[in-house]
Amino acid sequence: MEYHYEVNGTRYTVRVDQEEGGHYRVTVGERTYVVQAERREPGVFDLSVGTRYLRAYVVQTGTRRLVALDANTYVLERLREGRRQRHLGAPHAGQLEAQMPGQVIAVLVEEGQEVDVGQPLVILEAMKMELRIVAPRAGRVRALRCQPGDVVDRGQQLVELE
Amino acid sequence: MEYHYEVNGTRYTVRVDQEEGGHYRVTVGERTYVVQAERREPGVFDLSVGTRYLRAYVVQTGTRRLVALDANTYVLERLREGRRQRHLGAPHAGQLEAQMPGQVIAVLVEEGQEVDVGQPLVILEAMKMELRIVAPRAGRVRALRCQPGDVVDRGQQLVELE
Amino acid sequence: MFSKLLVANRGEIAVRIIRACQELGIRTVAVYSEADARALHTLLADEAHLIGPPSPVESYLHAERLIEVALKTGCEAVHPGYGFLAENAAFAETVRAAGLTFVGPPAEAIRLMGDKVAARARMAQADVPVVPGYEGEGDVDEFLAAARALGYPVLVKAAGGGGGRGMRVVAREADLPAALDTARREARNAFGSDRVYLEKYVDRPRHIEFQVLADHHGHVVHLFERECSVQRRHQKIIEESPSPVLDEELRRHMGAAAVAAARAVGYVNAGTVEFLVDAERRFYFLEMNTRLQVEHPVTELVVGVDLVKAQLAIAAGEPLPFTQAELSQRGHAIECRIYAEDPARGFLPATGRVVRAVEPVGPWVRVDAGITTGDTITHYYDPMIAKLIVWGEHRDDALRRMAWALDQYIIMGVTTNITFLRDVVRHPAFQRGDITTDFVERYFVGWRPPDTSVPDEVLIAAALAEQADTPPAVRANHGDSGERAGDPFSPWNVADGFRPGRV
Amino acid sequence: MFSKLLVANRGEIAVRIIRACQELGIRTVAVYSEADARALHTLLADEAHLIGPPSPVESYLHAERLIEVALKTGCEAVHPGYGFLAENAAFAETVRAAGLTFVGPPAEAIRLMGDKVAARARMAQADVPVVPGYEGEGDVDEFLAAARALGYPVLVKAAGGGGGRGMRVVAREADLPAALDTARREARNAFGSDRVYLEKYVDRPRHIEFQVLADHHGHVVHLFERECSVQRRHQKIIEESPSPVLDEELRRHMGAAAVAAARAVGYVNAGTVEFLVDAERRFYFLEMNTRLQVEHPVTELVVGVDLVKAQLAIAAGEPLPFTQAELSQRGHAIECRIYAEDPARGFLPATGRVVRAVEPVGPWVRVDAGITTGDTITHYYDPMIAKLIVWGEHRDDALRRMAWALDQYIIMGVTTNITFLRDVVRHPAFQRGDITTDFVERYFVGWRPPDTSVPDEVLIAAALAEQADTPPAVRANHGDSGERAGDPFSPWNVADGFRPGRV
Repeated sequence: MEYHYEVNGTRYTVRVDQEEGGHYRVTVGERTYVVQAERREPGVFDLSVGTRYLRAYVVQTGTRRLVALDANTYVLERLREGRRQRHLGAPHAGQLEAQMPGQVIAVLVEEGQEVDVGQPLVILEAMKMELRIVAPRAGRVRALRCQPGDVVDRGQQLVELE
Repeated sequence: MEYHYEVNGTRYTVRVDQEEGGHYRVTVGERTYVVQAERREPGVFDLSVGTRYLRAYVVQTGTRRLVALDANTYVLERLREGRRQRHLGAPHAGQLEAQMPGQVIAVLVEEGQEVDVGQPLVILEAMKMELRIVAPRAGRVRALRCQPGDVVDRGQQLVELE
Repeated sequence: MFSKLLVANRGEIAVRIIRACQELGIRTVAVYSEADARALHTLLADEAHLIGPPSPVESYLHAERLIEVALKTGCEAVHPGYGFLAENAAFAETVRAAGLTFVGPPAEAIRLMGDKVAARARMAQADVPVVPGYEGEGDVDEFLAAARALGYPVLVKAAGGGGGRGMRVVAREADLPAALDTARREARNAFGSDRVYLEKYVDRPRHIEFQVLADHHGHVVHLFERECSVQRRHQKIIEESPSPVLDEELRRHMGAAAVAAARAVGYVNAGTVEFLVDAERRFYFLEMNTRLQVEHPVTELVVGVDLVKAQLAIAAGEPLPFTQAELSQRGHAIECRIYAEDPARGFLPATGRVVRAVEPVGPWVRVDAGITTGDTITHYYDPMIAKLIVWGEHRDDALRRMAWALDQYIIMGVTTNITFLRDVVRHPAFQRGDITTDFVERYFVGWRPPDTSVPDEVLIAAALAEQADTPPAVRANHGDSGERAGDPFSPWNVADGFRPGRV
Repeated sequence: MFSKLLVANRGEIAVRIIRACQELGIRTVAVYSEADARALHTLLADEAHLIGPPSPVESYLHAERLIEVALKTGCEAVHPGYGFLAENAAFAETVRAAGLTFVGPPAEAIRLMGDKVAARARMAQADVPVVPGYEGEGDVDEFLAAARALGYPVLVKAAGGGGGRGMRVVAREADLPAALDTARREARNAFGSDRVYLEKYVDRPRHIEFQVLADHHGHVVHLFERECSVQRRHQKIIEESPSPVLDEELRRHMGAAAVAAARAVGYVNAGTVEFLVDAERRFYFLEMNTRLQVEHPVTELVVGVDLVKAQLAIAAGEPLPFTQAELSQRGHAIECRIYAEDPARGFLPATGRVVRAVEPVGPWVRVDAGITTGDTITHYYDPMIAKLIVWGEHRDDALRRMAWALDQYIIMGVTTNITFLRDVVRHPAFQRGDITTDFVERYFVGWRPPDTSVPDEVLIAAALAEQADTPPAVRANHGDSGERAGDPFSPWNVADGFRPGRV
């Protein structure tokens, strides 16, 4: 079978063939490996690739694959054959979104207000941490997307500037 | 749903009903419990029964259920509704079977030979351990079921006495 | 000893306290907020009681509710852990007023040490060195005069403060009036009091603290120092003992000062006296933490005393089982705090579900974890996942062991500081012990995780996992041999016997 | 220090050695038999090489093959662990002849200590007390005369023996000739030599051993004692340090005797001198184990020395980093060996797959495991699963911690001795420290696991597990709400979000 993954914009194709004797022939790009594999418990795989024996942890959620190997965790996106996954857009530029999950403790501006570059707009708090959302440029507040007391997620837009 | 288990010859019926709000009403015999449950990872269940919070480990192999709770492991046999599971027969009496898995290092008798009670018949060895299989009564060896070098399992019959 | 105790906390410290109680045969009652149902501490305790919504104010800070649970369940004592109500004098009083034992110091000692100005004065009386400063209640001119006498830079601090809140470094006289205003406003908002004071600014100090234990019979001992200079945003991330900088003489002087500080406030139970040590190896009282510290394990491993059990014994009225002369340091211990946070983005806390945690295991490696596989980290509480503590025969040995342990630690599902810590413990300045409180800003500004390309083995593992997790029927349609269709194990069983490539 | 080392062993001790090497930056080569593919030690090492079929003679005892792998992979040293080839003088010689460093004593010391008669003679020369006996090569009449002089009961022992093989207690003169015959036959079969000797039988002795370390520069120290009296079938199951019976004076005398014993045979590296201590607190040299012991961790925790690292440093030619005066005991450590065996059936070894292992975790709890979740225990090797070691401030503290840790330890899929150990550590005689080598036979004959009825919670867990593991489609057919059909997680994922009763 062939599997397709994308990591940081690079696409990889992995071909797996089961051989006589139970081992696998796995091709990654141009490189071919003979691999022995055992599933220890769900999500835990012991592999041997040559004289190296490895334990890999794999978590599958939707099309995301988390793989931990040698204590580094890698995030892969599984692509379905023939159709590319949609790319997630780049995060919104500027300081107008929550950079951490937390609670809005103060909104310092009003809709329609003119603001200067660097002017604090919203104060966000999580345990023992405060973060000021400041205007990345001068402009007018088109809309406020939060109010004091709101619990917001990372990446959530809090203020719209014109 | 109803589930049926057998443990040490006793049969239990457990009825599970999912209630509004996501918790369960579980009836064991005449006793009914309100239970919250969460699967931590496959085979690991966190339960709350009243003010007690418990972690149970469950392994299912075929109709066998291993459940570890408070560091004791229980072995349950799941019964299908309506039909009783067949009972495994009692292990063969006497000393004529391997009491541990190991290797036969010596067979001290021959087929047809008369033996006295207590006479050693077979010597079995596992790492650093030796075990003598002795005649539980006087009699004649009807058949030898092993020979030196054989690897045998616990419970495997080694000698037949008339 | 008590027969039943309420643990008024959550996370790893609740777990730590419950375990100590279990060994001593003390039954435990855990409390939890709605965000913590099924947290580790609720599982380990004999009973667990819901105390309110996730917000700390409505749960772990809700003193009346905690005491209500303690009384209802027949507890005799309350252990506050650290954080939350641990340094709240009123809580200690309320607990005692309810007829319960508070596992901690007298309310008076908590209150006095919580007032930084009063504490400075009491310490000076007891001949414990304090940073030169000005605690007057005068007007701006008097502050200006005092600052001039001290010499710039000076530090403006809140009397009721701690943790860096309401603190300002002022380098020039012209900036002082504005700094006083800002600090007063911040202090009023944060602590309800706008009292501020001045201190001479100690440049690039070391943060070294002494653990003390005091019983109800007048015995006070110290259990030597912890070096806590590696900090980010005034929060410690790596602690060790002994300090690489103390010699026997300085250690003796500072230890004696710590004991004097505790005696001066009538201290009982476990506490920590924090000092600043400057480049000339002069030391100054900074503050006293009137509770168990996060970093208590490094002392435990080096001195060989279980501090939680010691707290319980002291609270139960037992005398200390050792004298100062019987205590000694052996080897070297280091602690790294494992946080759900992103060091490449200003150490912003991260949240999410830990889908798998694999802790390092080995001789002299200790993991005090509050979060394990399947737990969710919310924004309501401190994002600490665990404390990783190692002991070694000497500092180099401990450093190697810590590097090894960090290399084994796997947390999947949330961003952590583990990769960052790996780089810190291998940094030449850290290896030399050349650490001051500006260590992180000095050497790790702009730190980014190493740009790891994806090893082929990762892709192989991902692909084989798809293979293993595809039901045989489906795999058969894709050319798979389908041999495993008769597998007697269901696919989600542990020990499911999937071993296609078994040698 | 070496840059690459072959670990000529398997199981927990191979894991222990590999971890020590990793901390020191030594690359490791593991070897494995066909039964051990994917064993923990193969995963941890930098490389793993198959050396043969499961039978030890064809794999872990196959000296030539091991040396071949070491040379092929560029190793500089070989660590033999314990068991297998660890006390094989010829192996030590072959390793050295191949230009490799053997991490252990000189072949001469191994050979001399392996000959019990020669060892007794050498010890007597060095003024190390030995049990009165007769090592002559005379005929039966001389043995009879010697036994009469010693007084009955006497012990007939094989000169080349160990571990109780070829050993006979003889209570009456009439039984001696037959016992000599049997012992000679057994000894010939087991050790290839029929030489036997007599010893005065010491009734209900304690088994107390001293750890020694000796370097290549003439320094020899001891690291105090281990009490190993709790045994079944001559194999230790619980060890502790300090011994509850030694006082400072006896400890000093025995320690000096252990050092003298090591010096008398030109010993280098780690070794253990075993003594018997009788009811009158007289001690006698029993034998010397010329290798690392299974129970080395109790010494490590009490003395604060990493014995595996010490072995490597000594083998690399480094001098000992401490003197006798710098070593001391702190607190108390206990080890329990966790075996796959059935204590209710004569401790018969058990085999099978460990479908889940959950090790206890907590401060001062150490688990040196060779077997974890998913591993199979075969009859080819010793059925030890792990060593559970705890440290405490004093013996009572350590006992409580051990009881706690045993109560947490879960092994599913094979029968273990954990339930038995729980009863042993709680037994009043063990709690008092009243332990002699007949402890198990004396108090635990006919032991049966407590007859536990099935708590309702067990049935509830089993039923909910069926519920969770039934695919939604099937459950819908049985009246289940089928709500989870849209679950984005496949059912065998970790963190699959199954939380039907989440508060």
